[in-house]
Amino acid sequence: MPYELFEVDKEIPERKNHTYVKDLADPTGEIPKCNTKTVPGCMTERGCAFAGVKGVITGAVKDVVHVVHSPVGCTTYGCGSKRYPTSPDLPNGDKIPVDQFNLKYIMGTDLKESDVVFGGMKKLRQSILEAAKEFPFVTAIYTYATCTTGLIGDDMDAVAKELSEEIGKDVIAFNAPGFSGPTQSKGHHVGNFTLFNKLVGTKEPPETTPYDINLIGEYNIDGDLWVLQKYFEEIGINILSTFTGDCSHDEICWMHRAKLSLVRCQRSATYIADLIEEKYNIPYIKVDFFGPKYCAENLMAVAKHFGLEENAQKLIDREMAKIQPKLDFYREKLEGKTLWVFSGGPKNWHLPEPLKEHLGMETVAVSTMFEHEDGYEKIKERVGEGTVIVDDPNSLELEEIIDVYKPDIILSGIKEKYIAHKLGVPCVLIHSYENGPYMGFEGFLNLAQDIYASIYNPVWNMLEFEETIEDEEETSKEEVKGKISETGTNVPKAKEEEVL
Amino acid sequence: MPYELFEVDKEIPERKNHTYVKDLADPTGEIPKCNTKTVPGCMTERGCAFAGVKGVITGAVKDVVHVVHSPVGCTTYGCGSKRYPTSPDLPNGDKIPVDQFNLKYIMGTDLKESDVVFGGMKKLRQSILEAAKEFPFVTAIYTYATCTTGLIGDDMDAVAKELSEEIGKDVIAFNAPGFSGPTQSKGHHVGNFTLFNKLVGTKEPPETTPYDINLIGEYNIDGDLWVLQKYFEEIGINILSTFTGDCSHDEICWMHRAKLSLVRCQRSATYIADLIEEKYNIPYIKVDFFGPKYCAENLMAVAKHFGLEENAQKLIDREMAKIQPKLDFYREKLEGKTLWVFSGGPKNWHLPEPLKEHLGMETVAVSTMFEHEDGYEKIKERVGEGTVIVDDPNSLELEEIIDVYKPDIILSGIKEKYIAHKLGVPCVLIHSYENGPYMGFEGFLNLAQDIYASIYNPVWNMLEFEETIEDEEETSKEEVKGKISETGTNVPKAKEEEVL
Amino acid sequence: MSCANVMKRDRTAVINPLVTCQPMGAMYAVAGIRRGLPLVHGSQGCSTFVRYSFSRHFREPSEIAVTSLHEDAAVFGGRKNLISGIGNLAVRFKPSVIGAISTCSSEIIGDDMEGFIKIAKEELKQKIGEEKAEKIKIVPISTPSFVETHFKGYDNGINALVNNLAQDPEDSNEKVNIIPGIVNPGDIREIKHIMGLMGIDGIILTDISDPFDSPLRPSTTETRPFYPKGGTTLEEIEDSSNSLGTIALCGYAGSGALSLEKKYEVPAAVGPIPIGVKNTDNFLRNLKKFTDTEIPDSVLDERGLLIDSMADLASRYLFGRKVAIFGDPAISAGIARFVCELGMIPSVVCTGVENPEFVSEMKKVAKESDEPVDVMIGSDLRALEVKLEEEPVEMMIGHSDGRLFAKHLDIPLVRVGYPVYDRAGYHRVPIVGYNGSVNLIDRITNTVFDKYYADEHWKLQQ
Amino acid sequence: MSCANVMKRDRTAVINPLVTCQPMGAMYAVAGIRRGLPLVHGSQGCSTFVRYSFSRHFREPSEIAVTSLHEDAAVFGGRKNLISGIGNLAVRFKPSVIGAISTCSSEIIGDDMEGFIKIAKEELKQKIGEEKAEKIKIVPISTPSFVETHFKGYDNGINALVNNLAQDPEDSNEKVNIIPGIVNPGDIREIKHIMGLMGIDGIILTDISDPFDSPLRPSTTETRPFYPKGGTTLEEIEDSSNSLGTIALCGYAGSGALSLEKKYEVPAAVGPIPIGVKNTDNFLRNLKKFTDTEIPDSVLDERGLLIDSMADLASRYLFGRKVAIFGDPAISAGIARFVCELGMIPSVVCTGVENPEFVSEMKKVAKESDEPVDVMIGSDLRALEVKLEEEPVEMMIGHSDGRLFAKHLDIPLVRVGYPVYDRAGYHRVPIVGYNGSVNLIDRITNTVFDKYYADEHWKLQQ
Repeated sequence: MPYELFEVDKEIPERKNHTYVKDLADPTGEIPKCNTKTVPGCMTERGCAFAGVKGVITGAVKDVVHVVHSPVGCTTYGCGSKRYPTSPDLPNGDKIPVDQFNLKYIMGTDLKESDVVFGGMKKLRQSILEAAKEFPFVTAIYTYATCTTGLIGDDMDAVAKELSEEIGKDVIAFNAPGFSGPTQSKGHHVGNFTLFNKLVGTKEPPETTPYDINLIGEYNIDGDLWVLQKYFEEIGINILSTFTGDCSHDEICWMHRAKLSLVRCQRSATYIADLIEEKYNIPYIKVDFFGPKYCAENLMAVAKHFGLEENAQKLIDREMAKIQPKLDFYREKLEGKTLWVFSGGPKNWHLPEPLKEHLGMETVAVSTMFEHEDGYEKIKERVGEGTVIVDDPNSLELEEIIDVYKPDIILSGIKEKYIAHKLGVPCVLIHSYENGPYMGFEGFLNLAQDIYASIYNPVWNMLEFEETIEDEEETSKEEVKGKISETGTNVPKAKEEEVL
Repeated sequence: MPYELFEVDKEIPERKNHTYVKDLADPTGEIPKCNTKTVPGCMTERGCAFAGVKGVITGAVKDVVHVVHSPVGCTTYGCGSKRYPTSPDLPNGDKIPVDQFNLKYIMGTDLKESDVVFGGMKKLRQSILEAAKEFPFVTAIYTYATCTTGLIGDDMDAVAKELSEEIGKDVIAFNAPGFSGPTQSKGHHVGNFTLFNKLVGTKEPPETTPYDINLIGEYNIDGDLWVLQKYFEEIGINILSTFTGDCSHDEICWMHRAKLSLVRCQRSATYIADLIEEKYNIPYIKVDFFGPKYCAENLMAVAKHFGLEENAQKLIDREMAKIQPKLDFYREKLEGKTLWVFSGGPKNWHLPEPLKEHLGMETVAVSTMFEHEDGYEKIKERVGEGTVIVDDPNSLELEEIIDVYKPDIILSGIKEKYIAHKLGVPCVLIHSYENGPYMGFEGFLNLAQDIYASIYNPVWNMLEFEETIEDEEETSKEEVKGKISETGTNVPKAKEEEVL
Repeated sequence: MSCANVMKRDRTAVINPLVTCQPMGAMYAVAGIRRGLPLVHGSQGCSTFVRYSFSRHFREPSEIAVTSLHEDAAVFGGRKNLISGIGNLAVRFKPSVIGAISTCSSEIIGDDMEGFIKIAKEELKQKIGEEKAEKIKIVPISTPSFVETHFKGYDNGINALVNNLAQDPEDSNEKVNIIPGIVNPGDIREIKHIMGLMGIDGIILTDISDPFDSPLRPSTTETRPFYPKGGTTLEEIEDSSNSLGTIALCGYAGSGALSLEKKYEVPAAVGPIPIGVKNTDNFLRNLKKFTDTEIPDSVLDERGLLIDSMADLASRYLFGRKVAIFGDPAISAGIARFVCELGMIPSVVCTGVENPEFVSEMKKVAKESDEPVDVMIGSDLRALEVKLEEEPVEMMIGHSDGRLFAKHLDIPLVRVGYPVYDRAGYHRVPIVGYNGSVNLIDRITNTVFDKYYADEHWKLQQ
Repeated sequence: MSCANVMKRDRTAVINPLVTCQPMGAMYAVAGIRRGLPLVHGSQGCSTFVRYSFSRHFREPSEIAVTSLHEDAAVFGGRKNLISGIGNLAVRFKPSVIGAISTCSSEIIGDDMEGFIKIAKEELKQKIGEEKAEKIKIVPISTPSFVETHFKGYDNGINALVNNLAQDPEDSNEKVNIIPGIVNPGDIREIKHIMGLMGIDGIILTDISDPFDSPLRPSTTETRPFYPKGGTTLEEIEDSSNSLGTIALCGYAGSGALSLEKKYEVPAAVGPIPIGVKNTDNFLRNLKKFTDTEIPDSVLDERGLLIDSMADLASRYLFGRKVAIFGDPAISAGIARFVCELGMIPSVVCTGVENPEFVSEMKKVAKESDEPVDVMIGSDLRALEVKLEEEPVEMMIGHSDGRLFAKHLDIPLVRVGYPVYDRAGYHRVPIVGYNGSVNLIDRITNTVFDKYYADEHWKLQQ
């Protein structure tokens, strides 16, 4: 009986197949049903395909302006709300004249009723021209279909092509209207294919080295990329292109010149690694830098590819030594605490093992918004016996998981955070982090610190008013006695006694 | 009947002599009784002699530390609450390492009961030594008697003398305990005499010019001094010493080397000008820089003394031209408004004429906290027929003056400001200013602006809830019609009409 | 007295909008109902983006359902999704009201929401019985995303609720209906506080104050399903036709009030939002007019505290300072009038809407200003940025979306309204009423202190 | 669990004191009485400095009379000054209570205040008749400036009022006495709000909330003489012996409560000030104990809102941050405990007093802290500055006198308590009770946002 129907789902029994409890005896094929449409009327935590492409893939690019072809709402919601910081530096040595340009601006065609009736092509054209005029320093212009423009059928590729020539810069259309595909994952897919088809191979890098890599599926959430970048630099590996954290448009154009691709987020970006391998024969390896152990193993694997093991080992030894004391502290505090990871996808399998290995925490539940079969296979591999694996859980299931599996902490997104709090359970933001970066050696300490701070937030011991307590004064006087340092550090004993 | 007894004073008829209504027919000798003790139990606005010396005279010196020989209160209250900004520059080219040192720190001997019984000399000695250690960069240490130390009779001069030698810096004791004299004016007197006796003539300036002056009685309230300094520099006159705005201890020591003294605040600082004239034959002139006219006249008088009239005239012409348009604006707004000046002393005669001359305002009442006979003579000269002149008014009289003389605005201190507001009358701070400086040409604009902003504060038209008003919507629609610009500056007419 | 220069955006594209699309406003309206659930008939982004936006502003859960439209619905229509969505939601959540909210997709597809809802109701009766099914009200709210903005969506939402739920009038309930507009929990509480002091019972249409600011008390929290404390009950909405009058605080949110006036002769008063002295005075006069209640001393004393603050602070620290105000049209116009009352100059007032109520309010405000007021309509943050680069002001007043613009311009930003996600507690502190206005003058003055008195700190010593 | 390192100032001299002398506290106490007037028996500075200090903090008038001692009094005693001062004040101002407050001068001179007051009373009877004279209570308050600090002066003031004015007990009045300590108008109002929700009537001993924050309403302002609205009535103080209990919010202000307990068997509870969760819980338990009233849901919901804010904000933004707290011992200890509840570390707590209540409170707090707490007693701002130069913290919490120190240290200052003169409205925003604690967490968190997230602003996007 690896599949279970939540009590709250008795009216929607189709949810049973999405809820699997790990049983070591099961064959590998047994995983939750996934990547299918959500039951209507659920409080799903999923987003739409537009969110997948702009929010996840392209929003991290630092030197392009985005024109959302939509009524005003999608443009508003599309404004840089992911935590994708960028540096102003471009590959040619220039600097973008606006701080965090990718987070600051968003453009939209602001479609009205008449556009819906007569079509929005003219407005799109005009808006892209205005984009080029308003932000003359951008390298390219990206434009996005949305539900409205998907339904009215505007030929955005045509406009993009025409204007690329007129403006003299790449204008790229992304056709992932909100309704396409069951989740934002569809948007990742569209983003990968569009960027590959339109860009990769179209430009050459200013210089290359024998140690050039593409770092794919790393978006620099809260500075994650910058942590890895530092490691690679030290080892002697050169990140030629990132896809797409803190990257420039041009970097994507010359991804075909790397010697190796690494795929960090394997849900959202394996597509382009495959395409590049297929077309340009550039091999890729899947990597994982969450937690010291994975980070060490994967750095070493990459280093090995380039014969740089010695450098890697030096770095790993040093970093491990640096973090060990704090790691010990957190382990002492967190050993045996239980958790539930509810991520977009891959963090379900990135996190359980390191949290167990380094902090002694037990994962009792995992769930994703948009993972596919391959991901669930990995998840299943990495969680322990009895852990529940849920695909696309909705709000009511969320309550039931808390009731039944009683996690000490939940790692999830902001939509879940506050309801968890209302039910008395701490919650750490895992899509965008609390106080990241979370990747790499020191990043894992940040994660541990945030988990520690959340579980040990004194508030959880004060949730309800207590009508009576033991005589606080008396108790504390007794207890305190032994704890107070007999002499203050800066004060002669005589003086202190005078006061006591 | 130039003397009047306020209705609220019927129980303290001795107040009659303090209240004089100007009558042109009167002989000059007729002025309010002044510089006498306040009737006990009054809500007097007066302070004490300690406030007079530390708060007014010495608190502006930038490179000395003050040790108040008192229970903790006088020290707390003595902390830089006057608006005496200072620059860090010292005459020898050094800089004080603490921003606004004179405003930041205060020291005190923190006297306890046992000190009252056994005397505070030991603590004073120890505290001064600590002052020298804590702030090694100061040029001198000033120490102050207070009620407690005045009454227990500590010989502060002896301690100061002994420690001057021990420390190798001037240690100066000021003997103006709070109870001495009827007002803070006693403290000014003590400050002048102490500084003259102990310092003037003890050091020589690094260099002198034929155009050196002492600017006496100018404390740089809100930057007043810096306005005047700019003028003098341009004219070619060198301020060798100020007494005591933004001044260094050493400047006071070489005041005997100036060619001329100017006395700005003639209540608090004529003493030292007299003493310097007497001992060193340095003449002084009394000056007044409030309001463009006085400012021009007095700059010219000083310039004339040095044969620099041409420079002065150039400056005056330029500055007058610069301020005239704004002056015209304020005059248009303020003509005919009535005011009451309640100052420490001299602003009673500084302000009525310029406010009349330049802004058309009528002074209906003046009053001071601590003016003497000579000051009241000047006041009487400069106010108009029927203006009431009150010495040391108390709170009840304040209410009655408002009721009877109905000033449109009051210029006074913070203790009076909020009660004036409660009675529905605006009030501008005139001891420490609202948004100074108020001196000189541009300073007068600041004063005018503050008076204008206070009288025209829209709040005065909304003091009470109105149960019914004329149909606001209708009225406004009508009225607005003519006022709306027919076309917005940036918008084509067609577009605007579309909206209206 | 001065004049209003009305100017529209001179670009086709919008750059950093000051508005969003209609459905968000309707979700806001439905969220204020006790056990009320918004059901968005559209793509998942249409609910998720809004839940995200609500959660980061209020730091609270926000439960919004969606019918999850996909390609098949684009081709065959969303009938199945809406009907099954309503069914699942009703059975699993047992709500009092489901607000079925349309989107661009469902409007373009041409779904007959009213028809589908009828079918859904029938199916529901089959499933859970007539009595239980009758208790769950399903209200269709048409909010095409490509028409106007979320303010209109709010207006449409409230209007739909009133039109569908208010019952035929019986005896007067001696209450006053309040339509708050898209304001914060603290604002609604302040309105209730004022009415409480006057002894007037109110029906808030609808009341997000508790749902979006609810206690963490596991012992009393309703779960399975989780519902936050509070909100307007269905019975109150039904009863709204029996009230003495309706006050819509915001100019854009008057349709529900006018419907009640037209259908049930409940007199309506629409705007201006009670920010500042005159607007709050006006609100009180409306309350008085509807209820014939005298304004008590307790309220007038609170007024007096505002007046006192204005006397003490305005002329010295604020007079003549130029301000740019942006965001919500009602709040912006209210604040613009208040800053005039403080002697400040609302040099630029910028909003993403073009509605005539706003323009007419701003003309009135401009008349009270000492200097010309630039009124930017149908505009956006980028246009405001360009404007302020050319003609700087000393302070910006608006929501958090302006934070990077304020930073770039080096103009301090006083945060108000929705959304404010980069500061804590702002949803709880009212800016309406006399008390709210005191908060606002404090916030403005302290910003001036912080920004403009740092180097001349001695000016603040007294 | 951690320990408290208690350290005293290691200098003889005080540099930038954190306290002032006793008379100020007594003036504060008397100012909270309806038509109550402080009469300082001392030099003019003794009243003027305090009026100045009150006015700049509250932005309100502060009417304090003085006997204007001069050289002659130093020689011959202040008898004439005090007697004529009382007479003039009584006749011209018709107060309900005159608090005759001694100073260093009058104490050193050795004036027999009680004796002089008897004579003054006799003279007053002659002047205005016995009946009128009896209505004006004259209370001697001994506050030698060279003993302890203004906190003791407050305690002495309240104690003298209670001892001189409380009448022999009659039937229970079913009220609870509250001695607030030197807190702000907003704090007292919050205490009254909590008691209101619990349905408990209180007698505030004494209530400066309205006198120091009164409306500007000329039509209702009492003039000739001006008296502000509100304050505790003489009758209430007289009635305080009939109350169910007395709660002194601040540890330093318990003498009046203990007097009522000793003389009239009114049970007393002294401190800790209800800042933060546990201290406010404790306050409620005291109220419950005295009145046998259940804590209503309305109060527990306000508690739940605080808990909610702490859950949402503390671990993410505040946890582990080091704080220095200075000023009032009761408020500092209360805030120290609250910051522990937030997971912050009260690394340094610095006050100018040495009283044992504070030390014992701080030991309790230190036990709840994750790291050692340095408790500086009898200390001053300069000592704090030197300490923080060596061991920096991320935030200072205290009053405005620390502003230049915070500026020099480049540590943000969260302003609380008295005096705060370089910001607007702080006297009106409570920091006590659950609501006050919410305000405090907001103020702390927003300071963190402002100071520590400016460059990494994206971390605040959600």
